[in-house]
Amino acid sequence: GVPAVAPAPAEPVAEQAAPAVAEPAPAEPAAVAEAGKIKIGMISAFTGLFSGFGEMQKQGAVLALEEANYMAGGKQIVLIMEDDQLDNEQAITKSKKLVEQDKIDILTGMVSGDEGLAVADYMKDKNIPVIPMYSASEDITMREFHPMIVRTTWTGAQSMDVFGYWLAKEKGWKKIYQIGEDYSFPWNQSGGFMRGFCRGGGEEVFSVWSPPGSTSDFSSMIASIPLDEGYDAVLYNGGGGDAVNFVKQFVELGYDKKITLIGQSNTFEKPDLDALPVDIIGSYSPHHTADDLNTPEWNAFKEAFNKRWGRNPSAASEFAYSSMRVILRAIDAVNGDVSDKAALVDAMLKVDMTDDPRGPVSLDPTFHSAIENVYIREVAKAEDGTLYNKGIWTVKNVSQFGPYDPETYLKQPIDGNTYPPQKCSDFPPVMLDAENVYEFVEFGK
Amino acid sequence: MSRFRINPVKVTFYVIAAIFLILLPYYVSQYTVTTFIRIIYFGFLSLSMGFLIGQGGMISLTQTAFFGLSGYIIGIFGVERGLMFPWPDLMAIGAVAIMAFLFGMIAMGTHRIVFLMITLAFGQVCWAFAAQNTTILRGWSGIRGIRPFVIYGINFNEYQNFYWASLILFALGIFILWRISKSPFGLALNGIRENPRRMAAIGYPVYWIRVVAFLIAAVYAGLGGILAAYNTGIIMPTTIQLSRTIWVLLTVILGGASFFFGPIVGTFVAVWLDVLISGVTERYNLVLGVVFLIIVLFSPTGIIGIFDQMRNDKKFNSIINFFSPKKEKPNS
Amino acid sequence: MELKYIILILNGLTQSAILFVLGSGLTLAFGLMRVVNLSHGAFYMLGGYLGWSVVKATGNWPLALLVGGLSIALLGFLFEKTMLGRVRGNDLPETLLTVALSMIIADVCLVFWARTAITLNVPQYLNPTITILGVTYPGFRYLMMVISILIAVSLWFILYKTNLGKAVRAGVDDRETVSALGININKIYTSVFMLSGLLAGLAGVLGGSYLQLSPGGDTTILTLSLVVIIVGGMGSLLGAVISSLILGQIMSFGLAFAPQYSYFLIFIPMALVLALRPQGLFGRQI
Amino acid sequence: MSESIRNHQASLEISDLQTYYGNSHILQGCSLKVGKECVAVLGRNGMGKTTLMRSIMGLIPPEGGSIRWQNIELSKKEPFEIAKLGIGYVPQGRRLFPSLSVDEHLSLTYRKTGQEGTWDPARVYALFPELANRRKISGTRLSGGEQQMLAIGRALVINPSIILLDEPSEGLSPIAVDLVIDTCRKLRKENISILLVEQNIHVAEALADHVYIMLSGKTVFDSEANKFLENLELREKYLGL
Amino acid sequence: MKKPDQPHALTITAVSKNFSGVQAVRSVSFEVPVGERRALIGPNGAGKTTLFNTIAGELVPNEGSIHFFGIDITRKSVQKRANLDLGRTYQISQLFLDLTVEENLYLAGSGGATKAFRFFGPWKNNKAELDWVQEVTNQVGLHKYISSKVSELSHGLQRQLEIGMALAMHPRLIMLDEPAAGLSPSERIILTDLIKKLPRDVTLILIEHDMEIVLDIADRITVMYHGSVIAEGTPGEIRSNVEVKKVYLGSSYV
Ligand SMILES: Nc1ncnc2c1ncn2[C@@H]1O[C@H](COP(=O)(O)OP(=O)(O)OP(=O)(O)O)[C@@H](O)[C@H]1O
Ligand SMILES: Nc1ncnc2c1ncn2[C@@H]1O[C@H](COP(=O)(O)OP(=O)(O)OP(=O)(O)O)[C@@H](O)[C@H]1O
Ligand SMILES: [Mg+2]
Ligand SMILES: [Mg+2]
Repeated sequence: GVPAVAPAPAEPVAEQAAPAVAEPAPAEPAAVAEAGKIKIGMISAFTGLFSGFGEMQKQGAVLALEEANYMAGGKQIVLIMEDDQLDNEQAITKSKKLVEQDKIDILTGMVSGDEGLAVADYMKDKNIPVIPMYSASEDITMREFHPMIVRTTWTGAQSMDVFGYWLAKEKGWKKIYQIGEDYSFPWNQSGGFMRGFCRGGGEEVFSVWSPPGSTSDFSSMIASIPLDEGYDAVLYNGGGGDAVNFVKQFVELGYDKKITLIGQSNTFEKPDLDALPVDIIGSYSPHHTADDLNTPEWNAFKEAFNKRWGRNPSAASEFAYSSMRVILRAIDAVNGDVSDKAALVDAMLKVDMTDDPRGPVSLDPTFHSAIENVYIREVAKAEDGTLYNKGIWTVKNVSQFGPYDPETYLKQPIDGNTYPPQKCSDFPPVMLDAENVYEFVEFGK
Repeated sequence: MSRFRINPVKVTFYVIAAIFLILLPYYVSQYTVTTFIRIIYFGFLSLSMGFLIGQGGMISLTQTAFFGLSGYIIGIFGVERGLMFPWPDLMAIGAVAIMAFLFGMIAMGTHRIVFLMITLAFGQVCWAFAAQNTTILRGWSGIRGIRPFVIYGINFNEYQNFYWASLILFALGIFILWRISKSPFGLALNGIRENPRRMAAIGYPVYWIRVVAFLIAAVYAGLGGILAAYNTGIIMPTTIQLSRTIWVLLTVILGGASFFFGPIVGTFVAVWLDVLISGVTERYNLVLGVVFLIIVLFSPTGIIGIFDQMRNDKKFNSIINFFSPKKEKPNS
Repeated sequence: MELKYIILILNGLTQSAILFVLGSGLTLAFGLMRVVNLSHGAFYMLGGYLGWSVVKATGNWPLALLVGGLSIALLGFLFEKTMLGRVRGNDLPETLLTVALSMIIADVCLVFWARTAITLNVPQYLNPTITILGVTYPGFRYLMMVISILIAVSLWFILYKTNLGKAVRAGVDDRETVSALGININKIYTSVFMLSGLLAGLAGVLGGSYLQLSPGGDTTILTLSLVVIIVGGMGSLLGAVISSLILGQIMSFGLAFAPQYSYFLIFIPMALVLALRPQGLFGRQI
Repeated sequence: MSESIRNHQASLEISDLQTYYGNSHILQGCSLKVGKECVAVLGRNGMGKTTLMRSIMGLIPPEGGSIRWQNIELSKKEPFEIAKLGIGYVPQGRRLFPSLSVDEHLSLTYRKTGQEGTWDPARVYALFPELANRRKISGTRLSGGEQQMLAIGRALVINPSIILLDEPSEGLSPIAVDLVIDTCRKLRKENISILLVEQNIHVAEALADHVYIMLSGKTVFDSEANKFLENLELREKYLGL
Repeated sequence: MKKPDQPHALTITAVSKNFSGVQAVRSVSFEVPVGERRALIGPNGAGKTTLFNTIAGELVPNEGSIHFFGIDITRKSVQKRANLDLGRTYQISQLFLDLTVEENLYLAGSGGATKAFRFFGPWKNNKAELDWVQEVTNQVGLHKYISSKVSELSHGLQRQLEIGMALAMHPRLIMLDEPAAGLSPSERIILTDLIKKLPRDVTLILIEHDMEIVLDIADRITVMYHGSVIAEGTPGEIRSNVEVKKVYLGSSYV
């Protein structure tokens, strides 16, 4: 079809060559607490293991702001960015700085799930709206929800439930061998996956976990995958550097020829995808974006993003862009009067997000979370030889609870490395017989 | 005796400093106060490490583990079990003391670089355990929602109250440690730093003195950990990771490990540099690194060492001598 | 099933290869010179990144290995000459200098290279798939084992067949006296630190080809290399060999049978060694 | 060291040396000469004898005055350069290396020259048989006297043209002291100059051609050795004997 | 001077010590009555210091036993022995280099299990102990250097302090390992006087190569050679012992 992915500036050096962000005023002295300005604080990991995500987040948010000319509701918007080095304690320290010194009106950002939870916990009694961007921990908008939270993006289980269901129901797979990173985001992804897979008729998701960020050589775990026990696929439940390692070694040991590899939402995400061998073409993964979305909204966004940053947008940059746009539109809606925070949150919930680049999004008024499209994608090769995530199916209007009603869902324990059970037969029945609400539409239709 | 002579300059300085610190919340922003709170709890930690290095010659890389342990105890018993003040806090100190004692028993047979290695190993084991234990310590997520208490109607959730409480604790801690360092025990510890073999030969229980010193230091780290847990509201493995330990070591050396106030000065400077530079540029790690390089090259004995050096420096002295011609100039 | 164990052992050996190159570099600086070099991990990373750029530009992997190693050796030379040398023998300032340097390097890497994980592309001719007795295993990993054996042999020669090792040990004991005996100890220190840097740089290129390079990876690498020299004994080449062999297998089998605790597992031999023989398996009594 | 240096007229000339430890002025004008002879420097504890030796070796660079060795100015040179000019040094207090074995101490500085009569480890072992069966143990595990022997041996294998001995007899048994005296005489026969600091007056008596007296960092007196040592009044005045 | 029922200050019974292959001390036995000045001489490497170390507790003998005032101390720790008032010096000075002379002597004077664990009062306030330090400083002639750092003392001055460290301990048995080494002739005279002035209830064992001092001070002399005792007797007897002359004294003492 269409060469979905324009020549990607895979050269990371070029990334820096891009016009420097007009550092939106972190240097601004605290004294400038002028009434005329609205301050948005953004916490992200600009150094450390996840700094790639932090960078993309920054680019998305800045793009949205620039499109609005740093103006909303007739007021000037100031963005103050802080680096938390992916250290939750730093995240809180930096939140304190934003709240206490900069006196921000809105807090956004956050890459990892734990980071989001930590910040949300600290912000509980601060009466300042918190808009997590890439942070996907479901409890932020579930068990630890508080009314100042608005998440226009995703939870870990949201896309994976659809994915698991699809694999079991449509592909007819019965057994999956999962290798996951041992912390909360992959647990949540795994939880969603297992629920969907079992509900769809799967039998077992056998799981092994390894510590994140420190397991450098996965070869031994790969060599231990039993090839003769009838597993339909290996699910690698991890992202970033670990995923690059895993996939490379998987291919090097020749396992790509022996068993199918699938991934979680981040495994094949850009830009890590650029470091992966071509042998993984065809691997499935789910997310809320796909690189070859061909809607006017996505194309416009992609073009603008490319123009500004010289690279293609990723999910993380789209999430940041759309979150920031919601914030700006809400400020517009309250005419720049952000003093009433409850009203501001209300306005955010009412923002029309049907024109979101990744597809129409609406917000759940009770839990302030997104209801949106999930795309099942497969890794494909563009004409220029680079890899990209090609959409194959679209599932519309997926909520963070999947097909379950919130009450039933919240009665279940939090997803972990021992819950849900590996055998579908051990599942609580309520989880298996939820009414199917997913409607699979061929991608692009 | 002349030992009790009161130095009026010093006393005035201390009084002014005390007033400045006590009244702080009235004339600076909330964030400045928060930063001071951070300086205090990291100050406890670096004081703990500095005490061992400076007085006992023991470079311990386990102190952060004690810092973290007390946070975890507060998290487990305060948040998850819902115990009330002061129980979680007392349990935290108790746990730190027990762990320090047990660990001290193992490590105190070794000296110098082997000791450094053992403590490094111990710190890493604690960290790896905290990161991989998902049942009690909650793995990478850690324990959230730690909040200060309301005691006798004083709400320590108010940052001013929390600041004053921390300040009092810190002042008390400094005073006690200062007295300890001047006491016969402190001198004995210095002796062990210099020559443990001779210390044994003149009748000192070298092993136990070191264990007790280690215990004292651990309690200081633990106190810092309690304040930190309340202040950040969260405890997690990154709190005790190696880079944090190295950072604390850095503050100690930066201030001057051989001076009592070195660790505190170092923490003060490092935290403020961090706050100020990260507000100006995204490349603050680079800038900080360069600043540290310059400080060390200029004064290997740390920031306090700069002043000490000036006092002893021949060139500097000759400038002074130039103004006070009474002193004989060395003829060279 | 047997095939699996052969692969596990081979994986262990591959791990050992990289651990050895890392650990032997650190054992020179830390064990022999007694410089608590906390920038070893950063050296590794920088070496790897430089190598990556060379591969990117020329596609020439051997050249990358050379550039990665030599440029870190040069960095080590400059750092030792201009900074460490000024506070030599003063372990605390030395430590602080290395910490500061590693902060700078980590940040510079963030500026010039990717913020995400990258790997060096190994050309096909260096990475053929080799099948021996029915075991298919990437050729590059065999190459790594060979390279590390070569390094071990050359180090053995340098340290035990020349006066260098002796002079460094003597210099650590008493720098003054050794120089009064006509030995230019400063030059020797600089060379050894360079050598240590060279090894870190080589390890970076090897590690970046076989695993990946990612921001913040330097502490993990530092920790691993510390474990190697703690187990092996500081300053002992044989110790570095044996301990990387042991640790490699533990990591490999640990990941296969108890992946969740794999990282924890590598600390167990360390704890055992420290409890029973604090100076390490082959370390000298200090 | 090469034969050429040895054949050269050995001569060390120090004039008005000024040395500081930090702020304290230790050597305050110290002058002496060593020709092809044995010169002894005597004085009570803490007078600056060791400081003089260390200044010559460049271990504490003097801040004033000059040290000339075979017409080369030493005062701005690094210790290893000074040693390489053919100056051997036996420091006070032995200062052996705990991490080197006896063998390694001797092989560290020894270079094969292939010439007859040079000092090599084997000759040192022949001189001090006590060391020969201790080759593999750490230098600092030796007995005090054996350590002193090794310190002397370590300086000999450099094959210096002048040797600075700072209390070489300390800790040696009377019989071993005799051995050291014999050795020094042998060195003198090989035309090696000796600068000797001694507290054992018998050793000084047996070896010195010329003596200097040090008092508070200054050389206050010098004379031919026998003249000084036989003069009880002078001995009383400068050495308290 | 020794009452018949009073135990010896030191009884060494068949003590042996070997280091991998080297028999440094071979079945040495002797007794030192209370108050005696005993010299221990022998050629370099004879095992004198090693014997000292087994008495002081730094080495555990492979065989034999050591009794100190009737108490078996063979397996007691160094610190316990010191607490029984056994003081010693080292052949190679073991001082606290970064501390002052005063601090060194204060530490030596106030050792002991309980005295170390005083956490509060500054040590500078303990007048009695400081006075004692002052006295020792005068005795060993270091009064000028009382507040100098030890690392700034010359070798000989450090040797003087080394002796002071043992004296400061109020020992019942004092063991000096070559106290005169490194001292100038005039300081040796002071040292001899100092030792002679020690109260007579203090027992002294002395290793020394300066025979003038040995002959001047010692009541009895024990001679070691290759780890064994080859002679024991009064100074006169030892002086004329042919074997001792051959292996130790050499030609100078004909
Ligand atoms: N590192 C130092 N710092 C300051 N002063 C020092 C230092 N080393 C020695 N001194 C002082 O310098 C003076 C001379 O010392 P030096 O060691 O040269 O004496 P010496 O004549 O060799 O004495 P000895 O016979 O005891 O060895 C002494 O008063 C000593 O206190
Ligand atoms: N730790 C050790 N390991 C191995 N050998 C040792 C050790 N300590 C001492 N020795 C050896 O034991 C022998 C006796 O040593 P010791 O120090 O007791 O001699 P000494 O009689 O004190 O001699 P000196 O008069 O030279 O001080 C020496 O040959 C020495 O090399
Ligand atoms: Mg001297
Ligand atoms: Mg001896």
